[in-house]
Formats: sequence, structure tokens, C-alpha cells
Amino acid sequence: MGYLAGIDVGSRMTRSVLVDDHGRVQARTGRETGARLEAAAQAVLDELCATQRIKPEEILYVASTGYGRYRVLFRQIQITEMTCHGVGARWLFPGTRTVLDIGAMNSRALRLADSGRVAAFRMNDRCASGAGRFLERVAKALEVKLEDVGELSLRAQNPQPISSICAVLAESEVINHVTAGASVEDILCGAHFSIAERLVALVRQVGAQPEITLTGGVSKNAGLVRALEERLGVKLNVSPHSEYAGALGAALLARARWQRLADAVGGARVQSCEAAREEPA
Amino acid sequence: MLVAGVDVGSTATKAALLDENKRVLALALVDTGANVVRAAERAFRAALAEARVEDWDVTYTVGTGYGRYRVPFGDAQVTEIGCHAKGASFLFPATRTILDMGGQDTKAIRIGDGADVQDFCMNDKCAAGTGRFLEAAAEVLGLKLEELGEVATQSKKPMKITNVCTVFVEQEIVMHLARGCPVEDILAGLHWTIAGRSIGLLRRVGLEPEITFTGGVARNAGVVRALEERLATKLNVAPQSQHIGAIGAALFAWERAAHGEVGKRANGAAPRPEAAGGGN
Amino acid sequence: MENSWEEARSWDELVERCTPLATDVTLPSVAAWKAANPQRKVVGCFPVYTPQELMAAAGALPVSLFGGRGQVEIDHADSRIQSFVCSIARSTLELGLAGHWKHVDGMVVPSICDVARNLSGVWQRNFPERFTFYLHLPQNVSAAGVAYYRGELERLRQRLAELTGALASDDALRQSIRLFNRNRALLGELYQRRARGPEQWPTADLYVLAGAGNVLPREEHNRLLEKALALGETRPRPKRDSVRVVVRGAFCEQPPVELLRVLEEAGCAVVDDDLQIGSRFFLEPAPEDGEPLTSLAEAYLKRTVLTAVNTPGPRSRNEGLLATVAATAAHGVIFASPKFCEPALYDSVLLKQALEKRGTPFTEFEYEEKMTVFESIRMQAETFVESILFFSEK
Amino acid sequence: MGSSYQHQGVGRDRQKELLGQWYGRLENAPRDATPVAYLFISGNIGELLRSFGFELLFPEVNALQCGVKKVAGDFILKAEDLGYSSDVCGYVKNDIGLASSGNRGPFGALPKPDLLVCNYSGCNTYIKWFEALAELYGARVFMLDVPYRRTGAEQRTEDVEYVVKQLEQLARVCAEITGRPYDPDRLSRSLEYSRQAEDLWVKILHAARHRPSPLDAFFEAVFFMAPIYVLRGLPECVDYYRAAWEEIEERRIHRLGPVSEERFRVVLEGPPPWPHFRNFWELFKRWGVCCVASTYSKVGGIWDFGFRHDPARPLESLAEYAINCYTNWNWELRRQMLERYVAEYEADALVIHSVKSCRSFSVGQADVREYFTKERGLPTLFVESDLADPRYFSEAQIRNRIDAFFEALEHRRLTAPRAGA
Repeated sequence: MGYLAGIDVGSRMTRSVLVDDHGRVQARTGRETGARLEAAAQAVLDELCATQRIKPEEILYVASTGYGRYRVLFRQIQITEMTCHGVGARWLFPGTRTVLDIGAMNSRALRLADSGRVAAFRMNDRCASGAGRFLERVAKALEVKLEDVGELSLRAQNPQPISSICAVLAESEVINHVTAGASVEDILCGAHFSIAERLVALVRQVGAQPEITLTGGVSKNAGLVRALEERLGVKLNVSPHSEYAGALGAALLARARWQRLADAVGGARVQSCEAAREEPA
Repeated sequence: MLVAGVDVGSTATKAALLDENKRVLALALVDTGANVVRAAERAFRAALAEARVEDWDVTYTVGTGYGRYRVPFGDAQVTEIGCHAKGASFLFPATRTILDMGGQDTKAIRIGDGADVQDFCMNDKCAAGTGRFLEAAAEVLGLKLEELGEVATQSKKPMKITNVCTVFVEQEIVMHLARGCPVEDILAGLHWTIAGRSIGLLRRVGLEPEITFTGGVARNAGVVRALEERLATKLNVAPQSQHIGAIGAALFAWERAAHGEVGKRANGAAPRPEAAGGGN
Repeated sequence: MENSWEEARSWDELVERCTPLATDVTLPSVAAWKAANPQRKVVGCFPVYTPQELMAAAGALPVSLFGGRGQVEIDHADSRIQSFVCSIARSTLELGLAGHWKHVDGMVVPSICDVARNLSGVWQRNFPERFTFYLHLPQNVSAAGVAYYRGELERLRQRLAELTGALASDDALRQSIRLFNRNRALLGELYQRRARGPEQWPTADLYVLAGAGNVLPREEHNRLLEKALALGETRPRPKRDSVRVVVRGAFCEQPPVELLRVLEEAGCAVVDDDLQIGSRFFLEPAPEDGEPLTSLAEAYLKRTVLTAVNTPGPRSRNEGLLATVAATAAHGVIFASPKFCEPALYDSVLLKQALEKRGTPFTEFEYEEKMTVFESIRMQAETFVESILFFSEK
Repeated sequence: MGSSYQHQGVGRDRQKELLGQWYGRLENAPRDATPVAYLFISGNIGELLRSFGFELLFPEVNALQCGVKKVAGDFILKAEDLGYSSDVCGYVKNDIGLASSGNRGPFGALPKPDLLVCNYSGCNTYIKWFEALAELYGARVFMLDVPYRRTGAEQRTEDVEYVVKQLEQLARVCAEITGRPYDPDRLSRSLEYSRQAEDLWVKILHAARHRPSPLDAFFEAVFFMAPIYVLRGLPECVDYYRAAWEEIEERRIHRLGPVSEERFRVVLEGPPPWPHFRNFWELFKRWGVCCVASTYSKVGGIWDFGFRHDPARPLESLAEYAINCYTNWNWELRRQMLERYVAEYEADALVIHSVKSCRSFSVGQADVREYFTKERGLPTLFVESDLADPRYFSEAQIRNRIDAFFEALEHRRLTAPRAGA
């Protein structure tokens, strides 16, 4: 049996997923990316092989994704997060039409066509991007643990509004609320809603249609999910594997590419496409 | 007679204590943190402790800094701009232009001989190119804020950093690191960018020498060097640059006291053993 | 220096030698020209639609000024131009205030947008001793509009005479129109060949070759383009898998050439664009005989390449874009708008709606002339390419 | 202000009444089969359109109303959902958002346009705005091209002739749509009303030369100005300014003013931040600041230097009016205007409110600031926010700037005599 791997080198975490040639998930691993991206990528690959007791050469095809996709030296092809999250989300929730990927620094919304093709996408490239970083800062300012902010915010009595567009200035608004004697829960709730506000705008701009699936590291934050569902007025798909959506999508696309390669049909085309993508200077 | 000034900044709260001859008896600095009231009180107390005096010895206290509307601290409030003008021209009498870089505000101020504010400008509604911008950079690079300047001075060829947005600059830094670019070059680039931002403000008020650089960022040798390079002139930087706002506030307090005004702490708010002798 | 391109033996060498001409915003080649022709004048032209035929006919050297191209350290202009205004306005003012354009004797600013319109007055205030001409481009496509624009051109001709000391004769103008028509024809040929074989005619290279025309006398640029057309066919290129895209929005403030390379690396084969539109904005040659100013006025109002800043009159921008997509067999459209460029940002909304109706894929991003990091744009471009390459919906 | 005065509050109340009636006419336009024309405030040629029986709708005024009524934010977000950038004009986005969510605002329902007249004095954004509306409504656009007013004291005749030619085109289009012939006498009659209202409006503005000024020529004038921009040429507009004039006269006689004690007289350049209008005003009132002249109150047209609509030269005077609204003037002409205001109204300072939405206002303001501070030694305050988008108003920061500015002015007043001695 043949294996195919997807490696997602993100700004904080590097994750990998191994699928077999029938597209069944066989293994997944993850670790902190750290400063040396190549090493992180190699490490998750080795872990994959270890879990399955296979040698790296037994992996037929590797697709890399994430901001470090070009640093995965053993890749056959690199594919962007957006394409991969689309495919990954479809696999997790076949009814997915819209994907919201909330990362530490970037957030992205995708609208998928029936084929799974990314029909429209939008990246949060403005003030107050970086939902993850924003929550980290708020947590720091409030002296609470990042893991807890979501849960805490759910206990809010009267959420405190946070208006500033600048994530950094929003932080000082948080401080002002504390000064004014607002409870940590209420402030956190406000913070989550202020992020949700912007994420919703992002989702709307791609012309969101249900089902909407959350992916990315921050998607596990219950407070944010609640805020988003309230603002969007629909339930959201959240999977325990959602932070693996990128690696999963990469693995599945790797499989598709490998099969195309296998069939003589389009083989040449695929080759040239990969040749076409050199490591940028 | 003693007077005090308390400057509640976005990141740090500073206090200064002066005697009747405007000599600085004590300076204190605490993190502002979440509770502005507490921070102001703590800084004030710290200054008192250092000078070994009690709060009723303080005739008059002036509060300043961004926290002043939420917590009017002391007997009167004056804007940071007024206080920095006052403090800077006290330490460097020839000062005509002041650049103050604090946590999330950057200000350029032009003053006359009387330390009178003639013109001023501030950065717009975003933390671009402020102290917070450097903090973010320090975090990403895993350095201490005060280390940045030192490290940057080792740079051979500064990296070009275009992002002034505090959130995006982190991504840009991460990317440069991923490309194996030396930390010192990234930092040198950052300092250069920040300098550029503030020069825009300085030009608005007119770069009249001497220029005095105040606020927390003034302690960063890298920024100072970048500014001096780009402005082709030396800057006045005081060791107590971070306290200049507080000192200015204290000087306003001194003027009020000199006009015979007496603050609430002094006139019997607190128990005063030798109240009878209290001749203020 | 100014003829070094003549010695180029290959396409790559030609592009390399033209790069400084196209990108050095301190305009060394113009300084050299000025040194060689001390008695003649240099007239700077702010984008987009400046009738450079008039300056050439008056014996001056028209130079298309496309801002700072990310090369100038903004030192003075930040104190004059608010943070929410486009970079080209800022860097153009900077280059003037910092004294990089001492050899530019005058400036013509057309009324392309609110920023440009006010910039004309700001420029006048900061350089009172220099020739500044605000050119009103009519928005009313009618006989009245043509007549008014002809009048504007006549006034420009008179003012130029004050600057150069000689009034451009009708014959000189006709001659000049012929010269510019030739230039447009050659650029048009280059663009058509690229549309046929984009990998043979890389856009990043075309950008540089066309850009050289911003600073060179037209006669010289024409010779340069003839040489380019000859050299371009010969160079071998690897065949590669890519999607054909039309680029829109970059008509005024220009992206760094790296951005175009990133697009091509990502697998976008640009088959049409509105980059540096300044030099080739007539769809057809302007009539070469007859009253020259009328023929230029007619050509501008009725036969210009439509961008977000001129009025379409009876024509439709949406139809125009759809026609281009069809004619170039493009897979999709990339809207690359300069940050804070209001006209481009408004326009893209309507154009996107039209493409949506047709089912033509598109993507959009904003750039700035001063940007140095292209990661997010690379990712968007790659995603766009993948969305077309990996999922064939047929 | 107590009941002892008979005219106080008239200007405000009557304005609300008139605008209410006008919006009522708009709401009923479809029922009454009244043709509706959309156009812009700046240098508008409303009299001509009304002479054909059009009822007029000004998208800017709707945007302004949404701002004041604090509903602009949602409409702007709606427009951004449709793909409009966060960096483009908030007025446009407000209007697109409004139009694409049923065209019902705080002022009631709005009719569809039979004609879009893009009289775009001093603003290219207007063109993009109406291109979008044309797409939305499938309505016809008439492009009234108004040349920018350049340096040079004299009005260029070719500019006027060009606009007149276009007004004749427009008249033909109106006749086509309404089936009514162009009636010069009817137009002249309404221009006579315009002239009368303009005389009174100028008297009101000039009243600010008194000390203390009986009105705030910015914060109040922006309300008083509405009728002259949207109802000009109608008799009720003349009555309104007569009543408003009486209110101002009464204030002058009793030395009533917008602030209890007038401590600073300032000239204000730039539009107001509509979503935060009250707070913004309060920040100045606290310091006893009275605006004695403003440019925004001239955003539609400028009469205080002598221009009047002229029944004897209907199209010519409409053209001259169209060309000479504030944002259609170039930098030098704007500077001269501010210079005059500072002198004639004896201002202590210049306040510039720079708004992100409107580049027509904003670009060049920094040079204005530089000119007045450096070359004229006039204290100048520069604050930034937006006229429509509530997200761009940071009260703490603006308050800080305003306080520091007047703190410094006061400090200088205290030290001035000492310096003199």
C-alpha cells in the first residue's frame, strides 16, 4: 500500500497528515515550528514514518503548505493554505460551502464551488488582523491563561464593547475597561465579539453560504465560536481535527496529484506545473 | 515645600518629587498595568519612599498622561504635551523641538523660550511606529525591550522594513527570520522605519534645534542613532528621559504652590502631627 | 550612458540595460539629456492621460513621472500628505521637495482624481518658480467636451511656448502625433505578441522596456522597441503550466517589478494589463492630418483606453473588460489596485460583478509602490492559479 | 435660552420642519408621479431641474442624516460586504448600503431616480458614486462636467461657456424625460427667490463678525445651511432665512451666543464628524470656543464674496455658481479664502478637521497648516477623523489634542503681557 503526506508549516505549529492511496487518514503529528522550518518539517515527517513504521521513501508524494511551504525540502509540490484548507474542510464536513480559517496572525475566508475549487477568498490584511495574537495580548493584559479566555468569556454578564480598529490600541481599551472596574469575563467577551465582528465581515465579503466550517488554531476557542455563531446566525462546523485541515488538505491534494501523475493522461502537464514553481529568491 | 508630578502612561506610570529649589528629590516608575488608579498611587508612594517623606509634606501634585481623564490624580491635571514641554526645557533650556515616543503615542512639540507650546502633532489612530511597535518586535525576536538598541548597533546592512503596522510587522519579522536574515539587521531596519515615522511628525512642527528626545523609546540607542543619522543632528537625551512628563507636571505643581495654592493631601486630608506648625 | 541599450546583444541584456531607465526615479538619463541640450526644457507629466505630443512638438522632453517606485525614503512628504492618501502622491511630492528633480523644468497634472487635482495646487505652492499646468480632462463626451478640451490643449500649447520660447506649429504637432502613433503601434505589437505567447514575452520584462519610454525621447524609444521586437522572438523559453490572466487597476501608481515577477512565478501568464498606461492610451492612432489639437481632443474623448479615471461616455467599462478577456482567451482577471486609490477601488466592484455574471474567475489585492514583502500576494496569486489548475469543473 | 426671547430656536425647528416636508414629498413622489432627479450638493443646479418639475434628492444629505442618526455604520458595513474597500468614501458606502437594503432611512422611504445628474464640482468620487447608482437603478446619468477653478482672480469665460453649453444639453434631456419644454421665465422666477435667500444667508454669516459672535459659523451654520443647498429657489427657503435672520439679530442685540463666554474665536476648515457631531462640539465648547467662519458651510456654494444667482443671466449664473463651490477651488484660492476669514472675523486660531473620506477636502490641508503656522504665525490645530465612518473617531485622542491646543493658547495669553513688558 502507498502513502501520501501533507506537511503544513505554520507560523506557530507544524503539522502533518498521512493518507493511504485510498485517501484514508493513517496518521497525523504536530509540533512547534520554532526558528528552523526545514528541521520542523523533517521532524513531523519522521514522526509520521515512526507511527506507521515505514521509511520516508515509502511515501509516494509529499505536498507542503503553510507559510513555510517552500522550506519543506523533500516536497514534490507546494500548495497554499487556502487551497488546502478548502479541501481539508470538505473532507471533514462534506457539506462545506464556506471556510473560515482563523490563524494566529492571518485569518482567511473561502467560498468553495461544488468541485471544492476556491471560488472566492479574502485574507484579513488590515488593522486588527491576527485574531490569535490579539487574544494572546488581551490574555496577557488581563493576566489570564490563553487557553482559558474562551471559556471565561462565556460567563460574561454584560459584555464590554471594544471599538478600536487597531489591535494594539484595542489592548489599551481593554485596560481602560479594567480600570473602569469591568469584570474579566465581560471584557474577554467584548474582545471576542470585536474579533468576531471583523471575521464576520471577512466571511460576508466572500459571499458566505452554509455550511460554514471553522479551521485553524483558534477555531477551538469556544468563546469565539459562540460570538461568531451569534453574529452569523448559523451553527458552525468545528471538528477536533480542524487545526489539521491544512495538512489534511495537502495530503489529499498530494494523492490527487499523484494519481494524475500515475495516469499517463496529464502527466506531462503536472510535471511542468511543478517545475514552474521555483523557490522564490 | 515639596511638589510632585505623576504621569500615567499607557505602559508605565512615572512620578517625580521636587523640592522648593526645583531639585529632583526622587523619581519612580511602575508598570501601569490594568489598574490606573493603583498605578498612579503606587508610583507616587514609591517616590515618597525614596525621598523618605510623607504625602502631607507634598504641597501640590499635578497629574498628567493618558490616564488623567479616567482617574484625575492629584490636585490639577495638565496635558502630556504641556508637561513634556515644561520638563524638556527645564532639563535642556535651549530646547525648541521635542520628540516624545511613548507606549502608543508619538508626539512632536515645538516650544518657545517660555516653554510655551507653539505647535504639536501626534501619530494618527494606530500604534504604527510607537513604543508598542518595538515591544511587539522584541516579543517576536525573543529579546528584552532594552536589549534592542544594543543588538541593532551590530548591524552591517540594515534590512528594509516597510510595515509600520504593529501587527503586520511581526509577520514581516517572522518572514525575514525564516529567510535567515540576521536579527541585528532586522532591528536596525525597524529603528530606521520608526525614525522615519517620527520625522514626518517633526517636520510638521518644524525641526527647530535643539531637539530633545523624551519618553520610554528615547532609551533605545538604536532609535536615537537612526534619528540622528536621518536628521543629521544630535539629539538631547536625558538619563531620566522617561520621567520628563512627570518632572514637567511637578514643575507645574511648583508654580501653583509658589502662587500659594495648597493641594488636598497637604491641607489636612491626612493626619498631620505638626499641623499647627504647618505654614503653607 | 543614454545609449547603452543600443549595445545590447540579447533580450535579457536589453532588459537589464533598460532597467535603470525604467526604475531610477532620480532620472539620470534625463539629466544627461539636459546636459546635452542645455537650452531645452524637461516637462514632467503626472499620470495618466497627458498629451505629451504637445511637449515634444514644443521641443521639450516629456517625462512620465510614476512616483517613487519604492526607492525614495519619505522624509518631507509625510508631513504634507495624510496617511490615507496613495503613495504616488506622497513620493512625487517627496522627490520634488528633496531636490531629486531639479532638472525637471515643469509639471503637467491632469485631473484624474481628487488627489491629483489638489496636488496641482500643492505643487504650485511648493515650487512657485516652476512651470505648473493643471490640465482639465473633460468628463462630458460631446461636441462641447471636445471643443473645451481643444481649448485646454491650446492653452497648454501657449503656456509651453512661454517655457520653451517657441510656439509649437501645427506641422510640428502633426509630426509629433505621427511619432507617438508609431510608439503606440510598436507597444501594441509587443502586447499582441505577449498575448499570443506570454511565456515568450514576460510581463516583468515588457514592463521595463515600456518603462524606458517614460524618460527617453520617443524617437529613441521607437528604435529600442524595434530592437526588442527583433530580439524577443529569438530567446528560448521553457514551456510551463500557467493560467492566462488580465491585470487591471495599476494604471497610475506602479507596482514594483518584483510584484510582476511574483505573479509570473506563481503561474500567472499576464496576457493584458493597464500598467504605465501613460504611453499607449489611444486605442487607435490619432488622425495625423487635419487640425492637430482637434484630432488629439477627439482621440482622447472618444478613443482612449478606459481606466477608472476617465469617463466612458456611451462606452461601457464592463463590456470593455469582458471583450478583452474574450479576445485574449484569459482564464481570469486579477485586480491589482494601489492602496488608497479610490477610482480603482470603486471600479473593481462593478467590474467584479460583471465577471461574476459571466462566471469568469477573478481575484484582487492591493499593492503599494513602496512594498518589499510579497508573501501575501504570492499566496493569493498561487491560490488563484491553483483554483483554476487543480479543479477543472468541466 | 429662556422664553423671554421670541425668535430663539426658530432656525433649528423650522429647518427640521422644511426638511421633513421635503422628505415627505420624496416619499410620495412615486404616488404623485413626480419625476425625481438625484444630484450632488456642491454647486448644484437644482433650480434648473425644479423648473422642469423634478423633485430633488441629494444622496449626500441622506448620508449625512444617517451619520447624525447613528445608522451610517451598518450601511457602510453593508457596502463593504458588497466589495467596497474600507479606504473609500464613507458617504458613498453609506448610500450604496442604504440603496441595497431597501432605500429606507431614518427619513423614510426614498424614490428611485428618473435621472442622475452628476454635477461633480471638485469631486471625482461623485462620478464613481453615480456610476454605481446607474448600475443599481439602470437610470440615465447626465455628466455635468465642471472645470476646476484654478489660480487667477478672474473667472475664465471659457469655463462658464462650457458649463452653459452643458446646461443647455441638460435642459433638452429634462424636457425629454418630463415632457415639459424648457421655461426660462419659470427658471428666472426661482432664481429671484434664490437671490433673496442668498442675501439673507450672507447677513447671517457676517453676523459672526460681532463680539461675541451670535452664532457658531460651523456647528450651527451646518444646520442653518441646509435649506439654501436643498430648497434654494423655493419661496419657503426665503421665509426660512428671514426667520433665521431674526433669531440671529435677537441674539446679537441680547449678546447671546453659542457659548456662555466666548474665549476663543476660530476659523474651522473641513467637514464635521457627523456620527460624533455633539461630542465634537462639546470638546470645543468646554474651552469657550466659537467658530466664527468655516469652509464646510460653503461646501455647496460661496456667496459671502458677492456672488448671487441672477434672474437676468439664468444659465450663466448657474454655471458660475457650479464652478465656485469650495472644493472646486484650487489650493491657492482656498488659502486666500481662509486668510480673509481669519482677518475679517478676527480669529485667534485655525482648526483643521481632516477627514479620511473626502480627499477633495483633505489633500492640501497639511500645506494650509504649514502656511498658517510658519508663514503667518497663526496657531493651527490639526485633528483627523471621518465625516461618515464612526470607526475613525477616537474621542480620547481628539480630546487630548483639543485640550493641549487651547491649554497652550491660554498659557500664551497669560504670558503675553509679560513678554510685552
